[in-house]
Amino acid sequence: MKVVPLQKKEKVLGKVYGKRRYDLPLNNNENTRFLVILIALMSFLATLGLSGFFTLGAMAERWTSGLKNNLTLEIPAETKEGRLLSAEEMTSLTQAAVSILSSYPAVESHTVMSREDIQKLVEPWLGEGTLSAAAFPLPGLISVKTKPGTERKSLEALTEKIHSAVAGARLDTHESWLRDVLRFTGALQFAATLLLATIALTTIIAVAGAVNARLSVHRADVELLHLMGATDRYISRQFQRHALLLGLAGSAAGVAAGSLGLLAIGWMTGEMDVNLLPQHRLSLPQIISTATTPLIIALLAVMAARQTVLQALAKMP
Amino acid sequence: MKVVPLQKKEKVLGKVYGKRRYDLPLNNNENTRFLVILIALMSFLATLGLSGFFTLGAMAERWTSGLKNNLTLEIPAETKEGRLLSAEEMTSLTQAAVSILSSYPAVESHTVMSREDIQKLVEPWLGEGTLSAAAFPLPGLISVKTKPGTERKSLEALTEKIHSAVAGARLDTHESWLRDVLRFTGALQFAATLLLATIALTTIIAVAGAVNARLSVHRADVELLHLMGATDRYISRQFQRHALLLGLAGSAAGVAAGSLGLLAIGWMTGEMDVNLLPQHRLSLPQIISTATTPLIIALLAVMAARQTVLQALAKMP
Amino acid sequence: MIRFEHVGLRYGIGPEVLSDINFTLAPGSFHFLTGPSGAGKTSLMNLMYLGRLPTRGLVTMFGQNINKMKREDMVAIRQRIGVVFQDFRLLNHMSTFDNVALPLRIVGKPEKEIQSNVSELLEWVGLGEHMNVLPNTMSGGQQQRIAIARAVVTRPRLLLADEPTGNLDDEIGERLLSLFEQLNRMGTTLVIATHNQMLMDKFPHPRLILSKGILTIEESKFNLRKKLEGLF
Amino acid sequence: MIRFEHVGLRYGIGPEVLSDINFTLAPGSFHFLTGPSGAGKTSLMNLMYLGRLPTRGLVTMFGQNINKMKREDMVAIRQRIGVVFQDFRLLNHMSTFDNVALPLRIVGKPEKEIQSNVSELLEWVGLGEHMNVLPNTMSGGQQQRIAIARAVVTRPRLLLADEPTGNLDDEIGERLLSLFEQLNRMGTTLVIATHNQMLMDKFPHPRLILSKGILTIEESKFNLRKKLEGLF
Ligand SMILES: Nc1ncnc2c1ncn2[C@@H]1O[C@H](COP(=O)(O)OP(=O)(O)OP(=O)(O)O)[C@@H](O)[C@H]1O
Ligand SMILES: Nc1ncnc2c1ncn2[C@@H]1O[C@H](COP(=O)(O)OP(=O)(O)OP(=O)(O)O)[C@@H](O)[C@H]1O
Ligand SMILES: [Mg+2]
Ligand SMILES: [Mg+2]
Repeated sequence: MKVVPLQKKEKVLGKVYGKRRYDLPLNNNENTRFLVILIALMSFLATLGLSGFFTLGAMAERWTSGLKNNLTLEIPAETKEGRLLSAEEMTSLTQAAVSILSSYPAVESHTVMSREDIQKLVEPWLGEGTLSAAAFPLPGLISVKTKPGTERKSLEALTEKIHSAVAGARLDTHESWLRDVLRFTGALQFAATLLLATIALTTIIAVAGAVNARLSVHRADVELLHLMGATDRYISRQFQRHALLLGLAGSAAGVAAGSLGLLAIGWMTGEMDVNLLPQHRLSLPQIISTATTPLIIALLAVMAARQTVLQALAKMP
Repeated sequence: MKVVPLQKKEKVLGKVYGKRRYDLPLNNNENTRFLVILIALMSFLATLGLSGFFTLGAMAERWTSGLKNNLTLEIPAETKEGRLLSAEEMTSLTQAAVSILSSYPAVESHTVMSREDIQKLVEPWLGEGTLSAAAFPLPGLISVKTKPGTERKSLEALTEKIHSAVAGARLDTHESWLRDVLRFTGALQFAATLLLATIALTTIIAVAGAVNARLSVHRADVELLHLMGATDRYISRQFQRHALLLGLAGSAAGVAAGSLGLLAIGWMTGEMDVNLLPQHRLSLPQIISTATTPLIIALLAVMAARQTVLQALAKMP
Repeated sequence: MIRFEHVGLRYGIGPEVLSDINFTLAPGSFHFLTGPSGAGKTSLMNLMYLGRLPTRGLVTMFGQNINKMKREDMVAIRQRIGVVFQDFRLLNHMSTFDNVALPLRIVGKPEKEIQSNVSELLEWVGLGEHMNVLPNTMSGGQQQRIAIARAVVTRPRLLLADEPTGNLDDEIGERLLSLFEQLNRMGTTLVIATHNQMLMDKFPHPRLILSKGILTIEESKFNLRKKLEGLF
Repeated sequence: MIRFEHVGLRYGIGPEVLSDINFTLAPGSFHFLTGPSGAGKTSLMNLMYLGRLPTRGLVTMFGQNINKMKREDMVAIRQRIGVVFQDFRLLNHMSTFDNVALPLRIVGKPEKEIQSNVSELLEWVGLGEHMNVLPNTMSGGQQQRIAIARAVVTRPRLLLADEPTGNLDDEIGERLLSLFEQLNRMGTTLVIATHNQMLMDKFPHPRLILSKGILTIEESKFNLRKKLEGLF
């Protein structure tokens, strides 16, 4: 990573933020470099962490959205005793189930699956065209879509209703699969959150630490300025400007590097089947939060600096 | 996080490492605290990152181990023209395929799947007992296990051989699914590696930065000791001891916190189905690398300190 | 200008360094401050430039009671005081010129005025050739002269100099004392802490003598001699 | 003991501060080093305590050629030299006692010996009550006395003191000079840089006079007077 040439940037930003040079040797110290790199590394991690967080959210959403409000109602092709049902019997049972579904308020829509639909469903497991020709009995499958926010209780009531009308019918809510996926992505998101929190903490501590170090190194000089009649604002402004520049330079570099890292990861996973990763990887909140990271970090830095300096000055009469 | 009381620890470790107190005010500076916290945070992240890396590796291993050397050979139940094959025809085709497989060197074992096996395969999609009763024709499925390290070329040759003997046979290598899973976990592992590298870099930079800062703050004092006739070893030893204590204290705290974090994540995912996460979450390499993290970080710190100090001293006559 | 009434000072929980100091300095006066090492000269100066507040007693500066003053008003007072610190306190990262220019920049003087004023003053103290040099590459005496230049560049109403000639040979020492005299004639009140008996003897200024926390004022022997001469 | 032959020194790309310095100091000798401010007294001392290497010429210390010396041997030589720096250079984070004890600790003296030696010396320079105090809470003169105590505590073979009385009143100044004389009588070679004419006049030691980068040696007027007295 290239270290941002601070001195030069300062000239530019100095014009914007206040034209005077430093009375304290804040800018030409070796430490500055380390702090900038540190902030850059943290911003880099923050970018990755943020992206990971959002991607995991989208993944969970995608994996479960297909299942969440979808049920499958299955009408077996044989009785409990093993007798095959005739086509007419199947049709009447299906009709009964459909009429219950149609009148049930929590059901948004339902579709009786055709032979072809079922064929598609088992294709990955049994191979193409397996069932197409033979006229053998298949279970009746009805795909059911419930209204968003439907409660488990309501589903249980539905199950009972159908059971009493259609013996042996099964309502598959995909629950165990859903639970697993949500737990898994939830754990990953928790890790990402931990990462982000750690990064924020590290940044604040690094900046506060650096300002504190500067201040203790230059305490005598700060006191001298104070004794010469410099106002508190005059002195703290110098530290604030310093912190602003460090924060901006470091975090901009870090976020840039982080975005490159994301591109690399994206490229690695880019040709993957869309089954696993969501397609829209840059959501609006993600873009906004990534773009504002440097600003937030710079702001944190400035506030830490201001607070530290004013506190120290307040101790002098 | 509680900051480790350095002064006290120093008394203990001072006895081990060398009994004299510091000639330079390395221990009672405010910065020390910040550096310890920083190292702790980095070790915390390193613990999580390491664990993530290993877990992902185990996950990929587990997800793919079942598929990697397994093929499925499918013999369709009907001809291209749609004519159903008789049971005899199926048997002879199966026999032909089996004899090829038996003589092929890359094939370790093969099993002709029974009706019940196939039933189990489609169960999650079509429901229990769907196919059990009806005596309708099913495709012939042969599960094939190849020797580890079998090349793609050899598989292609096998495919051709079977094609020529059994018209319409299909050899499913599960490749697309495998590729997806490996890409996905590979991308995550890449992210974890990035994280670990960033952490290592951050730690080195933070320590080198801190030692540099100390040194520039105390340059006059170091020069004074030098002029009084102190040897280079005498001076650098003080910085090394300081770095060792900081590194150990910080990273021990960080790894402890990281382990707690892992426990929390483990607890969150603990009740999950074993399908997604591997069961043996603490592998030996993981335990070793986690336990040695503090030592490595402390060593890094000591070396950074030593190098920095001796370099500065070499400039004085 | 300066008025101390029953002023006492102690550092932390230590003994009283100054106890019951009473004196008044008229505007435009010139005093030496002397006394044995450790008597409290620097401490007394510290009170005068508002570096510390007394632990007891009343300090009046420029007619205002320090104890009741607001923080902002102290800034204004400090800007009217020039100080030569015993240990110089130069900023080692900026040039001699910038060090001397600093008090002017703090009060926001135009850069043009600063350029000419500072250059002229540095020539005068014999550092014209060292303007762009960092203080820590200068000799002890040169640094002391920078410190003096920085203290007088604002033409302060009050000038406090702590041992300003400790590192200077007698010739330069006298030269700088004459600069102080000149400032005094233009209205600056001066207090100069020194151990240098010879120096004090050359100037007809009264002495504040500090000993065991108590201050006494003594007319200069120079003056006494003149008075005696007038008598006979 | 010390021998300079055609020694020159320049800082960075600046002008030569010292040019063609030639002198020899015999073991056990006592010299004052004087000259105007900025003449190079501190720089010359810097060469003598191996703080810098000359840019040209030959320096021989304790019979060894500095230019050809190994790093380890320099350490041994430095341990035999005591230095009073013009700006004291005390360690502000440790007590007066520890500051003075430091050179003894560096050479690994037993702690018991250190305790008694340091305490006694501090009593002698009038800082017995300030042993456990940090230097930056002390007056200028007190700090200077700590610096002197630290320089003499090892009974060095060579003692270099740069303006050791700049912050001291005449009484304490003379007291310390007598300490130096005592060391000298016990075999220590001394070089004392000072501007203080009065002080030099009181002691019968030759003077190294530095001016424009050149060193000349002048017998003390004190000695001359004695010689003259002897003549007539
Ligand atoms: N910051 C401080 N904290 C505690 N004690 C202090 C502090 N500054 C000075 N003292 C003590 O106050 C006393 C007076 O010190 P001060 O510096 O005022 O003396 P001084 O008259 O200027 O002496 P000198 O002539 O040696 O400079 C000394 O005993 C010193 O130890
Ligand atoms: N570190 C340095 N870098 C560059 N120039 C220096 C350095 N130290 C001293 N000088 C220059 O060398 C010259 C001699 O300085 P030095 O300190 O030796 O004089 P001095 O005789 O001790 O003066 P004083 O009596 O004022 O202490 C001065 O002009 C000074 O600017
Ligand atoms: Mg003083
Ligand atoms: Mg000097």
